[in-house]
Amino acid sequence: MALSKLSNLYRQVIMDHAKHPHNNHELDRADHEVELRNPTCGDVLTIQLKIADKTVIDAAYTGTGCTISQASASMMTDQIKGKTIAEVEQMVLGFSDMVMGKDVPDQTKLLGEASILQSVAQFPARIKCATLAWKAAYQAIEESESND
Amino acid sequence: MALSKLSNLYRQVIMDHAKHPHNNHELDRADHEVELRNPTCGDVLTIQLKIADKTVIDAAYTGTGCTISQASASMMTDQIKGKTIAEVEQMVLGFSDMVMGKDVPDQTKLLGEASILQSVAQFPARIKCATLAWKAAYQAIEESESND
Amino acid sequence: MDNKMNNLLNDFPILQEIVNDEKLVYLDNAATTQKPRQVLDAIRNYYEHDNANVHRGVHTLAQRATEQFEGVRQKVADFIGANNPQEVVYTKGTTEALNWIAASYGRTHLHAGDEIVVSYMEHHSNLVPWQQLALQTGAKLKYIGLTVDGQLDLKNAQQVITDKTAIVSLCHASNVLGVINPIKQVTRLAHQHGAIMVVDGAQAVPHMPVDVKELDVDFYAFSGHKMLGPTGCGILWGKKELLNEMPPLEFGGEMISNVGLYQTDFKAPPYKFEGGTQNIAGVIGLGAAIDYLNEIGLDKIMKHERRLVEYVLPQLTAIQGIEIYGPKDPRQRTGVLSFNLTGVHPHDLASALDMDGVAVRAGHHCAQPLMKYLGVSATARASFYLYNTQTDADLLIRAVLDAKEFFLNGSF
Amino acid sequence: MDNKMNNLLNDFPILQEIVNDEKLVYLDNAATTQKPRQVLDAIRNYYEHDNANVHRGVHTLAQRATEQFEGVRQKVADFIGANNPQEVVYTKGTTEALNWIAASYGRTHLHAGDEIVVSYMEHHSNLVPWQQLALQTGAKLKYIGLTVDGQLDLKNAQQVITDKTAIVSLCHASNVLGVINPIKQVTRLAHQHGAIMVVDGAQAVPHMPVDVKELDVDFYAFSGHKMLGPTGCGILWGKKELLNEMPPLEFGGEMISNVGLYQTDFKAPPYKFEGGTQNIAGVIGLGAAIDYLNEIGLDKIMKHERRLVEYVLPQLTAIQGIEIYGPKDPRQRTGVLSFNLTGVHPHDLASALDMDGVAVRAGHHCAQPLMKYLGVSATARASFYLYNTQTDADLLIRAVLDAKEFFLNGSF
Ligand SMILES: Cc1ncc(COP(=O)(O)O)c(C=O)c1O
Ligand SMILES: Cc1ncc(COP(=O)(O)O)c(C=O)c1O
Repeated sequence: MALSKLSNLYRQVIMDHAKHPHNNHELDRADHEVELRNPTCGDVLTIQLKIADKTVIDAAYTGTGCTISQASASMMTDQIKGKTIAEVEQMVLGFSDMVMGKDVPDQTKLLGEASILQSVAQFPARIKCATLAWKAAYQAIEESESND
Repeated sequence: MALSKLSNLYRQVIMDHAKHPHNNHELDRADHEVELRNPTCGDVLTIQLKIADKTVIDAAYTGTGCTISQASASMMTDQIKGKTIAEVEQMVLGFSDMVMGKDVPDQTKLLGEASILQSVAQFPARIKCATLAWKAAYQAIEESESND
Repeated sequence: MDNKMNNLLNDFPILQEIVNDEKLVYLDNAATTQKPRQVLDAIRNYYEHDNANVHRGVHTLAQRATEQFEGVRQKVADFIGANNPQEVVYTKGTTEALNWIAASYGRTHLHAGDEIVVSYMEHHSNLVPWQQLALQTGAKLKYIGLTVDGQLDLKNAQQVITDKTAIVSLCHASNVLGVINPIKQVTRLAHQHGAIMVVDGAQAVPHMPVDVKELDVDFYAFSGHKMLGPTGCGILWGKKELLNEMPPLEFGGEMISNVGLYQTDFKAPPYKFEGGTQNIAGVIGLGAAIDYLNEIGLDKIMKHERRLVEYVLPQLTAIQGIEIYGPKDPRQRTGVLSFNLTGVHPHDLASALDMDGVAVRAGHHCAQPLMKYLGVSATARASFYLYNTQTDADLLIRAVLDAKEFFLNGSF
Repeated sequence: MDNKMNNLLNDFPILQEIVNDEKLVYLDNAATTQKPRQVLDAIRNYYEHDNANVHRGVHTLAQRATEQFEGVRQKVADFIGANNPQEVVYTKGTTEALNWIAASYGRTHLHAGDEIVVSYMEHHSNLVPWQQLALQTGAKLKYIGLTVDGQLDLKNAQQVITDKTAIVSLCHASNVLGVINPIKQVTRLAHQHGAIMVVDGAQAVPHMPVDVKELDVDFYAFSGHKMLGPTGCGILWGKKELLNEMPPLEFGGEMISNVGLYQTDFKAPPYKFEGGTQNIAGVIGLGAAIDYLNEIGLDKIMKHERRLVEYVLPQLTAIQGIEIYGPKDPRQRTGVLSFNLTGVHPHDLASALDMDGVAVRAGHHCAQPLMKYLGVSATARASFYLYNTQTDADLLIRAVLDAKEFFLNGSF
């Protein structure tokens, strides 16, 4: 039946992340914090980062949202830890391109597990859910750079 | 040719009134004066009345306008002279009905020569031109009554 | 469903659309409705035979266009029981109409210390304009609370509305709770305290007979696109005395009477509000929508929606984990059903339903304060209209059950 | 006329309309243009296959509608040479766009003593909003004069625009004189004095290539219905920095980011200006109109209109008693021709032309100050567009001669 198409979007890995999200807590002494809102659905997501030597040394998030935004935040916080600011910026742009359906070179290498969210490209109404966490991280990093 | 249809609107009598309008001057010592504007074309018409014993004893107009509005003002000022206020009010309402294409009982008796403007009903874009003078007269009379 | 209701499906070709390999089940009517052929034909006919700019023209097409455009004013007036077509102002929609009341009537009549009263169930379009008016004038914005089953709390209204109240503005029907508000009673209350009554009728006019004279309200706003009409065209109705004393907000075009170099005189209402070329084809389409609705009858439409709600509400309620917002009694509500399924985010639910061809909305429905009041971040919303059938209701229930199975048991 | 221009007559069924027993000759394009099948099909297609409210929806139709609606922003940006689709704000039309600039940018940036500069040839829509702004802020409204043949007097502009000038607002092309204004030069002048440049492009965008970046203007406004598009939809384009700092004017719906009980955050431009459900089908129709115009090419359209003017202007001038307003040189003007016939009121002339099926406009053309400047109470106006032919021009001339005969010699 028609719902079988749903499993294109809601892969098992995505469902697992949404049900048992990683890094879903507050950081103590975060350097940077950005709260973003998906104005369509009212969901709010707060991303916190610790940055040292132009490298993300810790990342976490809080907030409510749908399966896609939760899983995306969970995967993203996993993937950006230990990456340099420049690398994270690349990742955010690559992720954004990917969910918009564009080809991203070395996608799996760049995004790791988060590349499974490529399926969102077929569900354009959900792109904003998938990108929310990544946009917040991007803003947090921009903040960190302008503070330098 | 098509212009022959025009003569339905521009009857000879109408053309004559427009070319040689009656009462087209200022009254000295008018009791009531109303300036109205056809906002579509910018034409301005000023109606002046002398009223005594609830009777219009003199009427005149000034201003520029198209054939229809000039002829209408000319005929109207002819027709309302000597009529009581109540009669003029009847005439204005009758004239308005007539050019909107409605049946008006005793039309010729009520409106005299002005009943030739019945043809305007077939040219709805020109109704406002035909009624301008009559509306102004109506307002002048209302003024006179509220002053009592 | 009687015969006329049955045949009308043919008038809406979009209802045959295939979406994600399934036949479309369109249950997003509170957002916008579909348009019957009759409306689309009216628009096309206008453009193919009569299109011209209105009012200003001497030539035949301009005259035809003007007659049709002005004719709709009378139709609208009759449709909502208004006295006078001159009280009918064309706008872009409900939002623009409500904003104009706030920005024109509000700014010229409100003073610091005056109070504006709304409710917790208002759409942002009937809330943010009043917030802004309050910020600009120093007036105070106050909220009427809701009862536990999502009705307007009339007792609370009696406390909130006082002699300080200058404006009360309420929705006639809620776009989230589906509840129908007791406008007549609140209007009486408002008038007793010398306040004017503004009504957001966006969710009422399409679904039930409305009579502004009988309700005795002062302003009433609604949108064409939610009542089978085209987008970009709505109505601001107001009592003549009030429209007369309101300054216009958009200047230019036909709304003037005389323009000098430094000063301008405006026409009388409704024209003084209608600056610039209006949505002429939109107005003519709205006229055709009103004809269509009248042909069927608002009574029948209301009954039809109520029967669907009576049919679907118990089935939806019976699904374990479903919470439904708003009154439980179908007679107190329109065909708008907002709900949540425990453990499933409404966005995920709506995506799942979409895979079954069932179009519902998920989110805050432009009613964030209500979401906070209900203690949720979002809801799913199915909203029915005259062309929806019991089969649509069945498909909704089946799709919700499928989605529940998918998300909660992971089986598919 | 080349082949593409020839075939396009088939796209406009209304041009076959019979009016007063004669084939319609539509020469009222400055008021509104006719719509090709392609535009009407786009609107109908949208309603029959994709109609839904935009932005807010998860379901498939909402997504399709949103993509089309947002896609037109890019089309518009490309069409007028703008950098960024986010600088394209949907409005009801030119009038609303200009009013928003005055009421939002104007009211937050102007102070008593500042000066606003317009010209004597402005349409009321680019005049009354500035008058009102002047009255509200204590700013002073000043006028640039015209040369004897109806061009903007650039020498006078250099005197009128000073360091006190905060805003200069001019039409790109006049709806009465047909003259094309030297926007680039005036913009340079305005910027030298620290003023911003606003352009009313209602009569330019449909008729010539326009590039806002090259002109370097700050705001640019135009209407869809004057460029083959539907009524009720126009564009406000503005530089991003300026749009950013402007407060919105219509509150509610999708323009918000977060609504609290007493305070609201707005989205970024263009969304913060677009309160309430927009004219979605209108926007999609405008997109189709732009496609249609691009397919032919604005260069070709401009040349076509110029050839018609070169053809008809000498013939019209040759009629004794005809006075024509605006530049005599066809290269300085669009296809708008305003004229008067001594001894015949323009209303009477237009009625006579209508009897021959020739649709022209008569009146003040929403430009009363210009009428006074020209010393007339009204003019007749014939305005050409891409679908008009030499035959149309011949029929205009013949109809004018007929009317002259009728009114001045009384023979028929
Ligand atoms: C030069 C000019 N500016 C502004 C307008 C107003 O346009 P709209 O009526 O579409 O708002 C017009 C059209 O009437 C015009 O010709
Ligand atoms: C209750 C209510 N009020 C106002 C509106 C705003 O209507 P529109 O978007 O047509 O201006 C809506 C529709 O979204 C609504 O449901």
